[in-house]
Amino acid sequence: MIDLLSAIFILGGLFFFIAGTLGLIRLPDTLCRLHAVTKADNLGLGLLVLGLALQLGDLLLMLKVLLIWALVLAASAAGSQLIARHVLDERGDRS
Amino acid sequence: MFDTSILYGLLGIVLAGLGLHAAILQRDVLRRILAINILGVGVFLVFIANAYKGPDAAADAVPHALVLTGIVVAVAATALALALLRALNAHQEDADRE
Amino acid sequence: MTLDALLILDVLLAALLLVLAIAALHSQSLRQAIILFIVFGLVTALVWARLKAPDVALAEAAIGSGVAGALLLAALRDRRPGVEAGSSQQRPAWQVLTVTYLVIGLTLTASWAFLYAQLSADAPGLNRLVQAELANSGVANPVTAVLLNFRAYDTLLELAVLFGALLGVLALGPQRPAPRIAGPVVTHLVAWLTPLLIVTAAYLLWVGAHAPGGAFQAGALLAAAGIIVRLSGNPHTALPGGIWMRLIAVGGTGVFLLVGLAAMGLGGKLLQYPADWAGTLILLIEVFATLSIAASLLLVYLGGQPRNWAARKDGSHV
Amino acid sequence: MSELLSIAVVILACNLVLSLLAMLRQPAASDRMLSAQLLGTNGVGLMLLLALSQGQPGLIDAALVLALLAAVAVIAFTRREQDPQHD
Repeated sequence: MIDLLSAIFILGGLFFFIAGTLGLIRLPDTLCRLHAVTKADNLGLGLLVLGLALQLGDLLLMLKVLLIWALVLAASAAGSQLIARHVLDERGDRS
Repeated sequence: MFDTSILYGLLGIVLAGLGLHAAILQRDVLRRILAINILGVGVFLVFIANAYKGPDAAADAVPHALVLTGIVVAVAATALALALLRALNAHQEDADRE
Repeated sequence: MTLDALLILDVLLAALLLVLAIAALHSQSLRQAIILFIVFGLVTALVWARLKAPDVALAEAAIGSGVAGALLLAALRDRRPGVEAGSSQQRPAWQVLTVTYLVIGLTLTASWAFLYAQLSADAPGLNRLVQAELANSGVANPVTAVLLNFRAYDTLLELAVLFGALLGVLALGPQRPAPRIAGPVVTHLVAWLTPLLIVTAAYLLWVGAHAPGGAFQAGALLAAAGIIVRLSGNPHTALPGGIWMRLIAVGGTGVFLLVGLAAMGLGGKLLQYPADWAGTLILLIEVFATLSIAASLLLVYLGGQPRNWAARKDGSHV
Repeated sequence: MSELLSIAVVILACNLVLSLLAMLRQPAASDRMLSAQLLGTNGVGLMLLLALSQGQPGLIDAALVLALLAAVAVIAFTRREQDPQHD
């Protein structure tokens, strides 16, 4: 049962990772890519982390893995904001 | 796993060659420092590839310790090189002004 | 993991490293070359993980891509504007090239063949020696045992090399100008990231006795904490005063050497710890080594003497 | 389960290669930073998968360090854009 659940989570995570990469390749504009990529990727990592945490069987390790996800979430939220501002600055210079 | 050791060992040799190539041929000093770092990673790869003993056995700890030492020495050397580069740039700026 | 999957993973990782190295070396813009180099460090850490070298993977993640990346980006910032050197190459004489290639190729192939013969399963490898003596080393992680007990000479000299590099950087003059005060996003990110980095550093230092981790990884994380505080441009933060910073920086080599000499005084050889005390002594050395590595990396990141070292004449804040 | 983990490792590694190719196609610096961020997240995921599939819990710590240093790298990337203040 737990194996099935964690398999679903892991496969879901992989799906979102691939979706993020496709977004990076296909979308036309930096801000669009930013919008799609960060969301898809963090969701992908989240699902992957959940699936893997179910397999660990140790509460401390589970918490550590969840902490990693929280870290990546916060860092990429701040990072995408900074990158977006960078893009807007560049556009402002040109127009 | 012997195939794995050979694959990564060869990759290490190729990376070291690429790094050396760029370190000799690039004009820009910062690029040369980058190239020497890549050369270093190639050498580390040769060590770690040889320490690997297959998916089921524990790897050899001695090369791991050597590479750990090497990583710290590499970053120390990089930092010194970058500081020298900064001093060189400041010197050239002064020379240009005169 | 099944063997086929491992083989595919190996090929993919090798291709990634190769493409990243070529792209980083030949990228037109220097800034992008450095971004590619940082990603190269990330993939290298994955390769170490794949080759069952978790200690090296940790160090690479912290030092190779983290601190080295920050160093290179800082060096990029203090270049003169307008001097954007493309990937231009010199053309030396072909004889020089041929000789150089032959030397590097032969050296690397020979050393690889030598190591391969030495370390392949049949040879009486060093690993058996390490495993046999591990119980006497005072720690349970073989890499830490090699670094701080069996080959403690190497590590002592490595700390001395780091210290030498630090002296070289300090001799070159004052530090880089400080970055401007950051906006709220960076300030908040730094505010919660810094304590997390410090706690993780302490954890890695402690766990290094029996699992992957140790002084280098911990020192690099502490240095990263210092680097982001510096990057946030917060005017209310400063390093410890000159004399304390100097003492911390020299502490790693100093305490290591003192412990080694004390072991000699107790009847052993240099750095031959008494077996009962080995665990405690190693932890003592590692604590000071961590602080010293962090201080040295942070000082070399500043690129010269901190400003409060110069303000010594008035005796206000030393 | 180990079969699934092996497949997941291979798929994530393929994804890493694809993201790298996408990154190399885009010339702008901000796009490269975005791709580097994507590669970082991917790398953390791959490190965690390797920790489980190779049975090396120490690699979870490596993933933690990668996540922390990804945040440090984001700060280092973006702070570079501002002019240094001369003091």
